[in-house]
Amino acid sequence: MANLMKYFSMEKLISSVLILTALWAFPLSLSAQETPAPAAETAAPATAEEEVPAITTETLAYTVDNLILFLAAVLVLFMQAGFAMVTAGLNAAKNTVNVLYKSVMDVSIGVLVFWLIGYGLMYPGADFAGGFFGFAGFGVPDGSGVVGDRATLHPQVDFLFQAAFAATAATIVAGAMAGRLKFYIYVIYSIVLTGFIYPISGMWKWGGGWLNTLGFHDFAGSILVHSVGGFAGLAGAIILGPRIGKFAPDGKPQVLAGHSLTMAALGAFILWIGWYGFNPGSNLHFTGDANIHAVMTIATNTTLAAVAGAVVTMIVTWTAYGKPELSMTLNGLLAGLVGITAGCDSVTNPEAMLIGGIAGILVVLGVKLLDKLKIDDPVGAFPVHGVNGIWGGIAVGIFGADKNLGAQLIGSLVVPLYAFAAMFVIFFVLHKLFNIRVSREEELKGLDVGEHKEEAYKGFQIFTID
Amino acid sequence: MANLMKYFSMEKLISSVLILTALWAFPLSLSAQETPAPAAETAAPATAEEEVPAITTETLAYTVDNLILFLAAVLVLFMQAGFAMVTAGLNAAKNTVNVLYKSVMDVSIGVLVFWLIGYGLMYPGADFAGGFFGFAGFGVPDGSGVVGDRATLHPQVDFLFQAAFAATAATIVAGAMAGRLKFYIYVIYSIVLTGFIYPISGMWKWGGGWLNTLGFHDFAGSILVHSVGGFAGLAGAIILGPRIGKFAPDGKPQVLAGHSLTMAALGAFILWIGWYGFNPGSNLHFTGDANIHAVMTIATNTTLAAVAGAVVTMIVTWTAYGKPELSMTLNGLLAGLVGITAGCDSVTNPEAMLIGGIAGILVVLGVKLLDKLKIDDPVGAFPVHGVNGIWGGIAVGIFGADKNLGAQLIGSLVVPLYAFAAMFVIFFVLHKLFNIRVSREEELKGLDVGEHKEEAYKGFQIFTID
Amino acid sequence: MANLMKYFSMEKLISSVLILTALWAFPLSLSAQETPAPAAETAAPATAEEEVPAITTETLAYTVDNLILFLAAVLVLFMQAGFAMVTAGLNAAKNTVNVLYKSVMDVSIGVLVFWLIGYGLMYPGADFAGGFFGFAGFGVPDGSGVVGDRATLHPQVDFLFQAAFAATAATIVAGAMAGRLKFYIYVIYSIVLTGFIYPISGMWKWGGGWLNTLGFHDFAGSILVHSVGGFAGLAGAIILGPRIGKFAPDGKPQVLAGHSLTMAALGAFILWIGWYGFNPGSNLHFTGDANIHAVMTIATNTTLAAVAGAVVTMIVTWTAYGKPELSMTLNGLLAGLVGITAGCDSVTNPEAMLIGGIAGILVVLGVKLLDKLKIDDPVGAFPVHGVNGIWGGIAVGIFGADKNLGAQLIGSLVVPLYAFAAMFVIFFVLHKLFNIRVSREEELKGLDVGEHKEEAYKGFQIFTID
Amino acid sequence: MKLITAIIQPHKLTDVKASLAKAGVTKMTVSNVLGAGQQKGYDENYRGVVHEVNLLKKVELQIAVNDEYLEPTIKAIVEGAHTGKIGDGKIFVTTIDETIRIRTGERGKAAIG
Amino acid sequence: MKLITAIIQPHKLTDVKASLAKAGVTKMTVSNVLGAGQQKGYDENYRGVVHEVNLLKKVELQIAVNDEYLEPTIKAIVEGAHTGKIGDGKIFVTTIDETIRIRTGERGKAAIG
Amino acid sequence: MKLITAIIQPHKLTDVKASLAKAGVTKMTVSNVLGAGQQKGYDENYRGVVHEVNLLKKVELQIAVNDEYLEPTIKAIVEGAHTGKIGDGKIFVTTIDETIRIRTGERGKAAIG
Ligand SMILES: Nc1ncnc2c1ncn2[C@@H]1O[C@H](COP(=O)(O)OP(=O)(O)O)[C@@H](O)[C@H]1O
Ligand SMILES: Nc1ncnc2c1ncn2[C@@H]1O[C@H](COP(=O)(O)OP(=O)(O)O)[C@@H](O)[C@H]1O
Ligand SMILES: Nc1ncnc2c1ncn2[C@@H]1O[C@H](COP(=O)(O)OP(=O)(O)O)[C@@H](O)[C@H]1O
Repeated sequence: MANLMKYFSMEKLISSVLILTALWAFPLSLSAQETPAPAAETAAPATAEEEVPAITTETLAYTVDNLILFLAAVLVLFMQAGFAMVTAGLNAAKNTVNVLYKSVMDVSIGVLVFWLIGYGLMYPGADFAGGFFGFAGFGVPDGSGVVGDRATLHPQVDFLFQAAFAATAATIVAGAMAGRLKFYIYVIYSIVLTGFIYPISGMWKWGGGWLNTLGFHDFAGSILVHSVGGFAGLAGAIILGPRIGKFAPDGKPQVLAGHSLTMAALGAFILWIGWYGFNPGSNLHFTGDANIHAVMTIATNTTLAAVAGAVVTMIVTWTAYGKPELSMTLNGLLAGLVGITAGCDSVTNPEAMLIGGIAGILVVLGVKLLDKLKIDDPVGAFPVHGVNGIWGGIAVGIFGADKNLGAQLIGSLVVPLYAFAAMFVIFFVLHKLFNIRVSREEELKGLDVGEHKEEAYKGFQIFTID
Repeated sequence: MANLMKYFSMEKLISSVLILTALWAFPLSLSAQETPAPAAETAAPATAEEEVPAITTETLAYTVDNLILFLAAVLVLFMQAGFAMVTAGLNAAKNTVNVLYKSVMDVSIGVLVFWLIGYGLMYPGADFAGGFFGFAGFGVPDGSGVVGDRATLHPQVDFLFQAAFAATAATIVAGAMAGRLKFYIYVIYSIVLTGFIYPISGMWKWGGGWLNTLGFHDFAGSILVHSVGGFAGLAGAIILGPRIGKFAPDGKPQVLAGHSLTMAALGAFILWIGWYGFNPGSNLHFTGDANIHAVMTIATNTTLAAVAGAVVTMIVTWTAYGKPELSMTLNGLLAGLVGITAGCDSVTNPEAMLIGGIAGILVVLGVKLLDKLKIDDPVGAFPVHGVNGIWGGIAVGIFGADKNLGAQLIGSLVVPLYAFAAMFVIFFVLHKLFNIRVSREEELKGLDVGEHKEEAYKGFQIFTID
Repeated sequence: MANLMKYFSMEKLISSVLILTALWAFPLSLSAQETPAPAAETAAPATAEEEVPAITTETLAYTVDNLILFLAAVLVLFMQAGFAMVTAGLNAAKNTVNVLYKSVMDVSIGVLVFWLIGYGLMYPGADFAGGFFGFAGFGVPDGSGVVGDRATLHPQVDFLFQAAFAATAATIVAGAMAGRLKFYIYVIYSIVLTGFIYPISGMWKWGGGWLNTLGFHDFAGSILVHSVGGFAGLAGAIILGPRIGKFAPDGKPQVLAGHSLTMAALGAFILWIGWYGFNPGSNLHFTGDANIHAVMTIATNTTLAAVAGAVVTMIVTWTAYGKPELSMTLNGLLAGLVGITAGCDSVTNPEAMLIGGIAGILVVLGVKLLDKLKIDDPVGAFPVHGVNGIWGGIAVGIFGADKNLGAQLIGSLVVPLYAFAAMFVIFFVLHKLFNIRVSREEELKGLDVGEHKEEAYKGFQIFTID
Repeated sequence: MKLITAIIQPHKLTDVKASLAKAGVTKMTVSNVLGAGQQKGYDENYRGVVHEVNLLKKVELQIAVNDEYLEPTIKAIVEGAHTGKIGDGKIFVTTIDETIRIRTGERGKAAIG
Repeated sequence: MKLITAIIQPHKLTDVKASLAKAGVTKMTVSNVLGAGQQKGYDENYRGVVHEVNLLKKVELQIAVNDEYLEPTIKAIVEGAHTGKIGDGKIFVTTIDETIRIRTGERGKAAIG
Repeated sequence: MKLITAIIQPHKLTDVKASLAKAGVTKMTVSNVLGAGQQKGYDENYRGVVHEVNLLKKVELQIAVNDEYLEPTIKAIVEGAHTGKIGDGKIFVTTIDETIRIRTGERGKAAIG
């Protein structure tokens, strides 16, 4: 079939499919939704002056819960900027446009597909409790007429928060496959990942599926988000093969350096900040003594794990290589964050430091392991999100308030395995059909020119040549 | 008169005027304001332990409304960083200091001038309802003694939120005129724009003026903010003329590439995040079922329009130019955001996608149009904010919950026309008086050296030359 | 002793000490803390549907206060990204990895040390009221069982907010000493500063110590945070001596330009945004009319001082050097922020502008002063944080609502003097023992290669050399 | 065979390329350099310190030609780069002993073009 | 003494260095240049404007050798850089009159290596 | 007419420029290069992989002089760049056949200065 389809026609095909999907999605969902009640209008200042019944504490609790969840969603969306900067910074300048483009599309395609299909798959409703698979239908409820109390989330903000998580999983994959993947293949697998792969395993726990019934605990997604992204990325990196020059003929790993550690560090800081939406936001409710206790403990644990990860990685690289190494230390910081994500709500401060510190060791070992296995993951997506995703899942079984090591082990193995297997098959089939890797010449020249006919730093010369 | 005034003396003059303005403003307003009640002191933890009367739900609603509006203002202010990065990234390295300087001053001058004059012009009070022009006086009320309930906004936070909007309009103009404008001219028009042009048309709707009476709907400012900025920028770009080399002698557009798409992408992400203050924040009140429903719908609609804009622009550039193009796609994302701004409160999710998607097409056409007309707008300020500002205004008339196409058309044409005409006259007069464009040699060498005697990347060489 | 210890063994020693500290800290504190109540679990959506007693307005006030303080803490943590970008941008490319590494460690080491020791030193409790020194013990209370009302802060969020402040002080020091300090010396002094120096003087006011009793007012830390950082940095800069080439043989200051004003400007914007956590967050309570009035006034005053600082510095550099200079103007913006930090709660809007404007002049004079004294502070940490920290402290005595110039003068002199003296001794001893400055050759080649064997922009070439 | 090394104003590169193309010369190697010549430097200002920049940004062209092309090429460069102002640049001519085209192994005059 | 100036494809630098090392040549000076030769340019697209890039990224090697090393060095470069495709690059040889090692003040043939 | 090409340590550029100025030489063209010579490389470490960097950062000066200026210029460069340590750099001298000042069209010895 690869013979039957030429590269260019493939791109045209993808474009057409995308347009058709778009065209189909609109009328479909236009009819599926009703026009929203003109709520904002009646809520405008002018009308607020009318005589309205007293506001209740339940309504206020609903108000606060939903607004904080909205702010948390904004923080999680901000993480996309962080991923973009980390991935761009840790790759060569010649692939920058490609990396940035994928960052923008991770969330753009991700949100659209998750709106259309993913949300319905991930939260199929009570009928599918304990199950493996369910579907609540296309689109997202518009939430008109919701009467709020302490237990209620408006579906539109719930969607936004969950969609930001879905986009995160997709972004992780892109990092592992940077520098050699055809862009239209990226578009295809992104749709599959955020539309199907991620929401299905997400449903197993957060949608009330079998892992939830089993007592598996993954508070904010070490397993459901990070390990899924990390292992999907691993599958992709294996099928793609390493970048040219990453391994010498004798198999020794070589340096293909990132082009801006400034960007990478900025990205890591932004990811860190975004994590304050990711973890504390995952409490979903924020009102009252118990929730405040939970949220504040989560926030501090998240911080402590992150900094412990960074410090331990500093020590490890200092000891192992003679000098403290920045790009690994940034990975260590992120590893600490990934590691604490599953259990941030159910460990003490010192346990959080311990979990983060161990993550800081694991990430270094993970990078070494990939080098041993001759797998090329330019940004360390697998060591950070894959390895430490699993570590986070298991750590809950060791340190968590209600330890259930059995359930944790099951969940922490089955979900990443599922993600790996599913994506491996998808990448394998795509590779057989279309060859997912760009040509040798294009890779050497850079994907910016090859896939986008554009360079990231063209006008960087103080004066223009050409 | 241009003969009478030399360049250097002009700069000195501007400086002096600025200093005088500053000196005049302080005593004036010092006397206009009273010393604030030492509220913070009495509110400090220590004193909070005193016996105080029970807090009411109305006070809590006031608390939440004002705090969320404050956070929204912070997000909108953050957009300035986004504009700075987008504009710097899409221009040549040799103009970076100039671009960054203007970004800092957009908000610095903007906030000062808006505090002094703009706020009073934009919100002249009930006496001017339905009118064209009014003035409530200099400065901003200090808000001491405000007793809060659900319908109340503290004037200091209201000012902060509105000032951030004013700065946005000014920033847009700077983008369209990048790379060839004298810096002191920039200072002059900035004062005029945020002090007069923007607040006057802003008053027409948000200050309760004639457009409000007409039933014109512009929720968060597609027209009042973005089209004003976009059309003011267009006027400036026309009078300035294109950068040297932008059009070949035969009239064909040439590439004057931006120097860092990394910065441009980061800026676009930041703008996106800031928009969660811009649109949801514009609801101004956040407490209760109706407001929560509005705010969450607005947030999701904003997101969906943005991502639809990005995806559609990707498809359009892919189809039209053979490859997906990043800098246009970033514009597409922003175009989606601008397009949804007027109607984010009154359309359904699928309509938001449709509005964003169409914005993604319009922005590409807008760029083409400017190329046709030989107008040079380095960052696409007009296609993004001008064209899609109008589109956003009209879209409310087509899709909005209470459609009033007539009012929408009137508002969506009159306001940008007013902004264009007013700024055209101002730029024209300034140009006749002082010649607003830098010399050919300065333009070629870059405005950084010419206007600031400074380079943005001087120490970038790993080792120093010179 | 310097003879006895070789450089390499020193690094190993530091690593070992760090590891040992880490190992010791964990069991110690593991036992010191109890497992948290599984609060989050019971607060999860599912269980929230159970019948629970009505939520009170006091609980809601507690909820809002703590959540806003958490968000403020997030904003303050975000400032670390700002410091990283400003410092990296204003230094040469060859020192970028080193600068970024220190930024990451400022907060990483800072938070760990502050958790272990600093918090207990800074808030020793009522027994030490009016005193100079006290210690509440290691670690931070886990806050389980807190019953919230309007006057309560959860200890975990209080810690997070205070830890972010401590990290800020450390970061400022690193900026003044950039480009020539051995990295392991940095690690040592960082521990000392955030573990001891900063919390001790912090306790004098915020921990209820003698300065508090005296009536000294420092709302958010012009003195306690910024002047401490600025003067500690001054001590370091003096002992280190200027970078090679900073002063010509005839003593005239030379230009050692920063490598990216784009990064510096981005950093300044981020710092500005973070300041909305720093100042408004320092009100600690947010509920009710008085608090809202305070917080909104603080937010607007903070903004006005910042922009006045930027505008005045623009005018000053324009007048003094013929052209408006960006890197100083960014400093001016930050100077305005530092200047208003002590009194943002107790001055009027115009007074805030005046304070900010004067800060904008002082920062230029401060830079000149250092050049005169042949002290090299690459980023202007002393002029911005030291000089304007003191200015902020004194300004409260001039403009503040309850003026107490005497107390302000005492606090504004004693605290920076203490920080300067303590750190001077520490740097002096370290210098005698180990020589804290890198070799001439390493400095010329850059600390990235010397201290980290790593370059920040290795892959920046579009094609790879080497 | 001659090697022409021309140092020109960066913004004249487009003109020089056009003028060379008209003369039939399309092969060249271009690089960014800094130059000090008769052209005066300018002042920069950074954090209150004024300093003179006297290494200015220039573009260097290297063009290898057979002897009969030497004068036409020089003429084309001068035409493209000339403005009459100080800073226009300079051309140096040196002798090439041998030229090799890597792809074919061709040598000498045949390899130049 | 000869100065060899070779313009090669950037991604062949590693191969050329390896091949030179095998021939015993380890001293060299390397820089980034842009080149126009027989190799065709390619189109780029920016904000809807298509333009041809015809100055392509290249690496320039300068190697000074004593005369007896000339041919082996050329051979090594060709071996490392050759693929047979247009764009492989070109080598120019010029004569060096004098060489000075700054550290020792040595001159001539002894200073090259 | 001679072309002096000097490859020096980047941080010695200021000294060399000063020393040249003292000798009356102010015209020059400067560029960034990477060099491999006797000077040993150093190790870098990135994501756990150690690799040797053996192309070190250098600055290249090109100075065209009339013959009588040759030795004084060489002397000035050596004075400014010399430290006695490996890595000090190297100077190559070649012959210029012709020099043209673009602004005036002047040729030969008059065009150099
Ligand atoms: N003698 C020289 N040696 C090396 N480079 C030179 C020499 N003279 C001029 N150049 C180069 O040529 C550029 C232009 O020289 P300039 O003196 O401005 O030209 P002119 O005075 O002839 O118009 C300089 O910036 C420098 O790079
Ligand atoms: N006559 C020349 N003068 C200067 N540089 C040249 C010349 N010919 C080729 N080059 C340089 O060599 C590079 C490779 O040339 P190319 O024509 O692609 O080689 P070939 O056709 O021999 O395979 C060009 O990009 C250019 O930098
Ligand atoms: N034979 C050569 N060909 C080209 N460049 C050379 C040669 N020898 C030295 N260089 C350049 O000079 C620089 C300094 O050389 P180096 O061997 O360190 O000097 P030395 O040993 O004489 O002190 C090198 O990095 C290289 O750029």
